[in-house]
Amino acid sequence: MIETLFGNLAIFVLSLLVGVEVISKIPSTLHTPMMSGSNAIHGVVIAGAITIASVANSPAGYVLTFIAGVLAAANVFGGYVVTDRMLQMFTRPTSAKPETSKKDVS
Amino acid sequence: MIETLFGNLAIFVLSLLVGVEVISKIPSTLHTPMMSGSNAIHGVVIAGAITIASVANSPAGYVLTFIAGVLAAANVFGGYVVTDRMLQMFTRPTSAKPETSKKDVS
Amino acid sequence: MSTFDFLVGIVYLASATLFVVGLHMMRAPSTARRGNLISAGGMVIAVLTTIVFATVNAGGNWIGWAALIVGVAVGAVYGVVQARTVQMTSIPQLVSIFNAVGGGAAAAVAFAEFVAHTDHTQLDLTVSIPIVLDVLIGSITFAGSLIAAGKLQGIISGKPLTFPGARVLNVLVALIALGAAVLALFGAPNLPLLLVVLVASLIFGVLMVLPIGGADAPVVVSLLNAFTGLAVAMAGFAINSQALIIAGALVGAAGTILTLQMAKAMNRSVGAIILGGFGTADVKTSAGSGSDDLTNVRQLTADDVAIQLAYAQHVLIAPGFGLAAAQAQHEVAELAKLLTDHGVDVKYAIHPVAGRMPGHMNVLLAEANVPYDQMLQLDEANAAFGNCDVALVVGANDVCNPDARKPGNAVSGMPILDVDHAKSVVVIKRSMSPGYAGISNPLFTDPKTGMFFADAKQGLADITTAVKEYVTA
Amino acid sequence: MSTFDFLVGIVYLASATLFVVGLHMMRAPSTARRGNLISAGGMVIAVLTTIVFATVNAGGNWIGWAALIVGVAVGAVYGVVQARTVQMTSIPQLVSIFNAVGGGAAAAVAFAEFVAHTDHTQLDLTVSIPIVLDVLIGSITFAGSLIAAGKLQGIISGKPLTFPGARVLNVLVALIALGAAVLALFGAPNLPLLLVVLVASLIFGVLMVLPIGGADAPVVVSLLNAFTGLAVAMAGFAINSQALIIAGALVGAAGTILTLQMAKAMNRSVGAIILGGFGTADVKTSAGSGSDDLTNVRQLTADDVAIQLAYAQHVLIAPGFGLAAAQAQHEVAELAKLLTDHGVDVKYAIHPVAGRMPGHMNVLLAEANVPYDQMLQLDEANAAFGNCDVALVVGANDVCNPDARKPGNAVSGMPILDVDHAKSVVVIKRSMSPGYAGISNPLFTDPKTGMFFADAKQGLADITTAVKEYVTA
Ligand SMILES: NC(=O)c1ccc[n+]([C@@H]2O[C@H](COP(=O)([O-])OP(=O)(O)OC[C@H]3O[C@@H](n4cnc5c(N)ncnc54)[C@H](OP(=O)(O)O)[C@@H]3O)[C@@H](O)[C@H]2O)c1
Ligand SMILES: NC(=O)c1ccc[n+]([C@@H]2O[C@H](COP(=O)([O-])OP(=O)(O)OC[C@H]3O[C@@H](n4cnc5c(N)ncnc54)[C@H](OP(=O)(O)O)[C@@H]3O)[C@@H](O)[C@H]2O)c1
Repeated sequence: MIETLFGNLAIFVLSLLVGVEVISKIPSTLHTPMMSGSNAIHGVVIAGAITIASVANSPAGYVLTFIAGVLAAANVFGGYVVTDRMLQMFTRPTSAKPETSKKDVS
Repeated sequence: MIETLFGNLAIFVLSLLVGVEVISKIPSTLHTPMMSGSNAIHGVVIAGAITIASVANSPAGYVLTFIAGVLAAANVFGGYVVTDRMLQMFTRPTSAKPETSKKDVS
Repeated sequence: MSTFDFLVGIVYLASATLFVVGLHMMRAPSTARRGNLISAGGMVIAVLTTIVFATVNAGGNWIGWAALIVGVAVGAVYGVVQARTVQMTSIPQLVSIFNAVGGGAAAAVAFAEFVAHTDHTQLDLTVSIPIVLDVLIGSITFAGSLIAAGKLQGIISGKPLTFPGARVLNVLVALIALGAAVLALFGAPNLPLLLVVLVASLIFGVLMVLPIGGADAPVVVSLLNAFTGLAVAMAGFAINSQALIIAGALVGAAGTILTLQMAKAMNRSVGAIILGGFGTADVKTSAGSGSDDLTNVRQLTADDVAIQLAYAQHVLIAPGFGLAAAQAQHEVAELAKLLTDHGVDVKYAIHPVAGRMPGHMNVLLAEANVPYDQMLQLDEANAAFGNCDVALVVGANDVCNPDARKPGNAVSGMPILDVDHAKSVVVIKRSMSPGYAGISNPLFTDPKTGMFFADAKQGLADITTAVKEYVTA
Repeated sequence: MSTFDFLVGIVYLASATLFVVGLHMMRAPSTARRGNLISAGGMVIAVLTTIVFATVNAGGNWIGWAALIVGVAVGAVYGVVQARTVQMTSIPQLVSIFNAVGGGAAAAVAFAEFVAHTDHTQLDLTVSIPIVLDVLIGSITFAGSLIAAGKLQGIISGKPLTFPGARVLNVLVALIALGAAVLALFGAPNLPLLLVVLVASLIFGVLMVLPIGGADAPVVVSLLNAFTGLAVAMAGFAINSQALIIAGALVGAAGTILTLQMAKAMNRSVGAIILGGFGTADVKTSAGSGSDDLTNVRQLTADDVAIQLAYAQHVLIAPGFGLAAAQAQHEVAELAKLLTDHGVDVKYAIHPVAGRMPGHMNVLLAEANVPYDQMLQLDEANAAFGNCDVALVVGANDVCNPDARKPGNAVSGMPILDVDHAKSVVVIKRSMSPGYAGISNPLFTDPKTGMFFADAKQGLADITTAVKEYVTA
């Protein structure tokens, strides 16, 4: 029990650190798609909906499963699709000069 | 047992991700101190030396403890001191104009 | 933990790695789309693994699965349809809605977990704490994000809605939510108590966002996005799912950093935003007021502007909220294209908070097929203004207000576009009325500035027509 | 896991967070020093916690503790004395030595853990795999880093040392190490087998680094730094210490990225470096050869250079390996200061791999009290050369070779300093001999270039004297 808790806490803390580091200094050009893209990632809560579906055995459980399913699915499907739609519009430069390395990800 | 292993593996993988993200795009100005500073961090192996000291109960164990102690201490003490010595030399700009935000950490 | 659990955990780690790689790639326009797809790949893996895991460990029955499948189908269709059909100008509200549902889902998962344990005499704190926190945060973010979306959409007034005693009510509701939350941690699982937490949190979410100015809503959306991440992580603790913990914490931290960056670009503190906007500018800008002082203002016609542009070598276009409000992104791109074909060097100078959502202007221009190397960020643009013959300001105001360089006003210290460094300036807006910050702009009365009073969409179309005539003549 | 273990784990997480924050702050010169101190704070916490933990769980006796204390005292004194007294020009070899001892310590820890289990009939794979990997990697990095340090120090020849059959021997040793490693995983703990792994890995480490050119050594040091990180992480798995796992993985990943960035700045692949350098330039540069073709070369005297510098408005100094080799950092700073006081705008243009270790030139200049805002990075410098009256190249060669822009030679594609964009160029070096890449440099015969043949230290001192006379005259 306590071992599980420690593992989960360690995972939580380290994931926070990853989150902080992965975002530092993104270009403002991509603020909106970035927000939408990270929004889509928390759609992983659909995995939680699946888990509660698998153990639901009361009317309240079924209703909550249904609600969680609707909401989580809207988040995850909508989130990825709208992010992709935005990003696909960012067309590559048409001019000859190649993108400067400054703009590139390391 | 397997729970411990999973916890440790998760910690390992996430720490790798943190390591990758924290370094991406450091200015070349600081490549040498950065290398020296990360070098000092793996001096944490001195904690390992402490652990084996606490369980050593054979001549081989004592010898290995001694060796690990010497080597780890040289790494950790020397590493931090030399990094600090280098970094302290990076004097702040003397001119009036303030450091541009570009050079700053986000 | 069985070997099977172990393997599931490893796969979750793999999918988390894909999330991180995806987010990392979203830093640059050239790799961003692939990054989003990689992140989606991580999601597919996580979901499939969870299905296998849940099937193996199932303790429920087919009704639960049926409820899930129907729910997911409904949600997926709604999400995809919205995502496919939304106008680019409405992206902020849609992001906010997707964020709301995420928070709601997290709260529902925690609630279900609680319900499943009502037969226990006592819940372990390692389970009850995350459950209660999840219900609390998830409900706040659900209600708050919906209100923010309503404000962005204009359904709910963008004005900071307050009433006497609002703050007292606010504190009261918060205390009820927190008190019930603490009580719910101990003793036997008490469903009514958790319901109190739920309802009070929902009310608190509404009360928290209502007094925030509509123009501040995007920052609030970003903050609530981070909250949802935390709620999802809490759900992960409650049901012991590493996938939820990792992804939730990732988004929680990333969202927080993003929020701070946005707020910094607007020269505000997050605290100040939560405590209420500094103005109700969106309302003021709804129409030009008649009391404008037009002395010192040089007015231009579409023809004037067209000739000036056609003769220029370097033109920088600074779009602002007005361009987004008028949905004039296609018109501006058309004008730019025409000028480029005519040999003029045209680029866009995009302020991080031009418009009503950070980065939104870039999305709008991208929609109008403007390549991203023509969109200069603040630094690049300011380096280019000195060498620029005509700076064309379209529906922007605060982001190019030179008074920001002086202390003591609402935009003091905000980094601005140095439009006034250009050789000449043309401003397209409908009147002399102020922008979001509600203050006047000396740029408009600068001798080298010409004002073209028009709606952005119509005005740009007129200029394009005039340039065409001029070029073919 | 007891509550005590849990608390220890939490403290380890806190110290890991400090490591990350520290590394993060090392990104900018203004916060780097504080970052290193924060990281050291994390280290203190981790060590103290481990001491408490080990005391509580102790299974050993006072001899072990005594051995530790004596060992640590010896190591600490050695490390601190070296760190305090090392000349800045010798930093690369010292970093390499500190890296070697880290790898050695990790191997020793794993070995001790193995020895402590020799009474077991069978080791669990979750323990034996990390132990064996740790011994393998730790020994390679121990031996390899010492050889690299020797090369950097000049004790071991910088020439790629090879002999007939070297590669065969290499492969053979690697196979022995791997074979013994695999065997050591199964059955009862077998000490001789692990000794074979140890010795074979040590030999492999030597053989791996010996054939690498001395100038490539810094990249190898960086790579071995990453290896040590991994070895430490493995030690963490072996003794179940989260502190070691987190810090080791952090350094392993960070070191790998740093290595890739360095290699990229040198336009080489890490693979190519490990398989042997492309030349033995360090030897060639040891003295000017007599066969130089001096037609087309405009030679200058110290007075010529002094007058040119004193009349200039903007001067950029491009230091290279020769400046480091001559230890002329103080002389160059003195000259720059003199010129600055005389009203000349002087900055340094620093190529990422100028010299023999990335970033080393910055450390040398920092030692000579050059403020870091005067050290321009590649991009900034190249933006400034166009407006520069005199570019003063001191002991640099490859990093400003314009042939890098052409295909088909040893420096093709390497990003370079655009020294040739300056209005005039002065080069201080001892002869026409080539640099590390071993190719000639058309910059030296460019009509706008003047060559001042001298040792960097002496030449700069002569110029300073001449400028002083000129200024006071
Ligand atoms: N981007 C964000 O994330 C964000 C979030 C919150 C707040 N803000 C704030 O919003 C402001 C953004 O600056 P901004 O310069 O983009 O906008 P602004 O300062 O709000 O000014 C917009 C201007 O556009 C004009 N306009 C409105 N509708 C128009 C139409 N249909 N056609 C032509 N012109 C029209 C208005 O003048 P007329 O009425 O005379 O036409 C107004 O002066 C900043 O103060 C920023 O801090 C931004
Ligand atoms: N920094 C790194 O991490 C690193 C690592 C590995 C390889 N490298 C490689 O090393 C090269 C570095 O370029 P670089 O331009 O700095 O150096 P370089 O190309 O090696 O040239 C150095 C020049 O300095 C001159 N020199 C040597 N001793 C001198 C002294 N005492 N006084 C005055 N001049 C002296 C030499 O010419 P004379 O003999 O005529 O005086 C030589 O041509 C690049 O090819 C890079 O890829 C760098």
